[in-house]
Amino acid sequence: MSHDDLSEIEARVLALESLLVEKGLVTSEEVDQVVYRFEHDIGPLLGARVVARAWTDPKFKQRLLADGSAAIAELGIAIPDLHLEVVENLAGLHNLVVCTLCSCYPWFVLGLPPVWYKSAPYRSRAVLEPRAVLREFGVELPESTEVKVWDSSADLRYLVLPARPPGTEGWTEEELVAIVDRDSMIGTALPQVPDKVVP
Amino acid sequence: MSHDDLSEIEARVLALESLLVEKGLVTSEEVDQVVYRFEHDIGPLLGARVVARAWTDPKFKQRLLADGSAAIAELGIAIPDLHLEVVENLAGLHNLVVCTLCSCYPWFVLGLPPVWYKSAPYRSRAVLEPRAVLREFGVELPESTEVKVWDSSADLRYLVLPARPPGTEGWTEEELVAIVDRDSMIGTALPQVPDKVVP
Amino acid sequence: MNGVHDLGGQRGHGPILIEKHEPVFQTAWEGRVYALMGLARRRGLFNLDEMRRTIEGMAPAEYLRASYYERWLTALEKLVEEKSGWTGPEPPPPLARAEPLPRFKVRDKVRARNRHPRGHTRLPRYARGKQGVVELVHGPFLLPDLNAHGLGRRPEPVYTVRFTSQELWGDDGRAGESTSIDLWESYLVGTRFRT
Amino acid sequence: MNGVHDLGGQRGHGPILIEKHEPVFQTAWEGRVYALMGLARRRGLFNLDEMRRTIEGMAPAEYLRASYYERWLTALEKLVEEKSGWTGPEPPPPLARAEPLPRFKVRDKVRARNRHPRGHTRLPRYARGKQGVVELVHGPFLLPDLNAHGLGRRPEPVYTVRFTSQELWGDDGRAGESTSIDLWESYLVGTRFRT
Repeated sequence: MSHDDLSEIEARVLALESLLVEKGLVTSEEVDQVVYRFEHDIGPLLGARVVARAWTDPKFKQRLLADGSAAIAELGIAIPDLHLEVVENLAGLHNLVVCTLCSCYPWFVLGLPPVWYKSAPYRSRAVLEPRAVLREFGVELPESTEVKVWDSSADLRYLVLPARPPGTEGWTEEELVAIVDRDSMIGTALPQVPDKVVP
Repeated sequence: MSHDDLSEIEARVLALESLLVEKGLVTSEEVDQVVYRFEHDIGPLLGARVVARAWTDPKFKQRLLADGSAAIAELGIAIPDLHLEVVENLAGLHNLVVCTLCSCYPWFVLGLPPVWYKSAPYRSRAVLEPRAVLREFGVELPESTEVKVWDSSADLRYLVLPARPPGTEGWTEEELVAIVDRDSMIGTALPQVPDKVVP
Repeated sequence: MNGVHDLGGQRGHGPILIEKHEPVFQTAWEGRVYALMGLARRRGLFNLDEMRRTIEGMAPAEYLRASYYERWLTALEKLVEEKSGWTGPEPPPPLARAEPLPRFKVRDKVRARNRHPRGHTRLPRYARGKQGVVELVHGPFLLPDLNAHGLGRRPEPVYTVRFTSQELWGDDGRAGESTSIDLWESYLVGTRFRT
Repeated sequence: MNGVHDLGGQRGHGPILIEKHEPVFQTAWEGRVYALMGLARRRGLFNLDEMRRTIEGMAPAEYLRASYYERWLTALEKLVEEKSGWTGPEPPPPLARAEPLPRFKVRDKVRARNRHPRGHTRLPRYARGKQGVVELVHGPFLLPDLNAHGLGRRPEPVYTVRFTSQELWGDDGRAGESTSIDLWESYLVGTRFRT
């Protein structure tokens, strides 16, 4: 691509990368590697594995709730400088995660946050009217369900442990992983059991 | 001016005016008249007259502080639907006017507000750090001076009655009018006595 | 509405740019927008609270980017569209109640309600939940929260309430500074004590 | 700083736009900006708090207009310029104090200070002056208010403090809703009573 073909913003990024390479701070290969990792290796599947393990192994779940960082290390997930706090949905209690000041997010178990999580509409309203926000995601909670919002303003990162849905009794860990989607670990969705796989 | 010469915004204004004229709500002559009035008749000179009168006529000042709207009506200034509240600077007390929510302003005595009065920097900080704001206007108040900010959020409009500066003893009302500038009636300036006219 | 227009107490908007001897209108179109807004309002197409509600309804980034009269233009276009079925001035609907007697008097201690309504309000966010002292009693004036949405013409007393800087800004408040805000009666609750 | 980035409790930003199956990066340059920010930070060019302080320093209209990674790009350009004299990683300056013992414990009632500092802070505006209950105790972590400005590395306990919706939003709060916020110890004052 010639320089003329670059948009202004692409040109700025290119200039910045060149400058940092020149300074010896980074190499372009390292940049490639980070991009590759986030596009291929680090994503919500990691979190889904954590959740499915917690659903099938009560002792792991206990350790996960007591010290999230240590528990996910057992699954090979490392999180330098941050602490994972796992919050559990219970009958009558729903958890929702937001970062009103920027967009803190447990990227080491969920990958990079979706655009809506970083957007002003979500950041502004999740703390003020969580039920209205949940409705926009199609989640309608009973009036009696308590809603706990976690505004992640420091070095803690929150992962919602959704309630294991009925109809999944006897499923294997691998089968369970498939129904834990990203939004259910942020709190903006509930795990769905697809009709076809219900016996 | 042909339509092609108009900027986008001018074209929008022209379209809007045409539409309102078509609807019979306004005539272009009325629009011309309003613009003319604000460019020629309604300006800070009106407020300066009010202030100079208050400086020279203690009974008028009393009436002005008690009921601003009624007092300025004596000078032929009418203010439909609004009320004028005059706040007096005293030794050890300084007043400053702002409208944080929009840009309410006593236009009937000061004309239309300057750009800075309507700007986010002034609206945001005048209530939080009035002394820092005053310093940006070159007004340094003694630490012992009390600062009262008036956030004009309803149908009251505030006019600051500055303290009559020393060195103006015996001046005529007309001479005093000349030293009352707009900012001194908002509270972001103090009336200055020019060196050359001091005896 | 808790919007970006509610600027009191913010920082980060840069220095105050003071232009000496600026013209009344920066461009000719500003004058026409100003006049059109005033005339359309006086002819009864909309009221002042509807005008403010419409300006505040702009997208936040656009509100902050736009110049003052650009906001007016955008709001006026929207109001004209909103009122496209307007057929002429009508007598205003009757008041929602008789002229009310003020509940508070000068020197009463009052607290601004902590409210976060979806609609228009003239209670600035920085004053909510804060305690102050009634300094002046005025009105009645129509409650903007209803009038802005065509929900009724409710006259209410308005109070100038004085809040100390320490009450408003806590650790960053300063002795000898205060802000007085004009607040409708339903924005306030009484406290037991007078000063 | 009380800036537009402090979005908690605002309205008027429109509906939440939910895109199904969005890519990790919307464009290739986003990926490079993300990686460059992370790498430059890990090499010691700046810390996370400096990064946030720089993003928050954008002009408010520009902050709201820009996409997430455009903000990162702007901040990264600014940080690189600010640190143009940087010659290589140095050992971080010593901590301002030994690891402190937490002053509060779980179930303590605390109040978030009403502070409006000129500099960076992680105490959101909607929580200031509000009372809550300590739910979790963590840390210590470096106080961002100093670290963001190169003013010192002060470790402090961090508390997850739970505020009821009624405490935060008053008349518009709702029973059965709460928000828990992670707050550094110096953002809090104790109250006499425990729950």
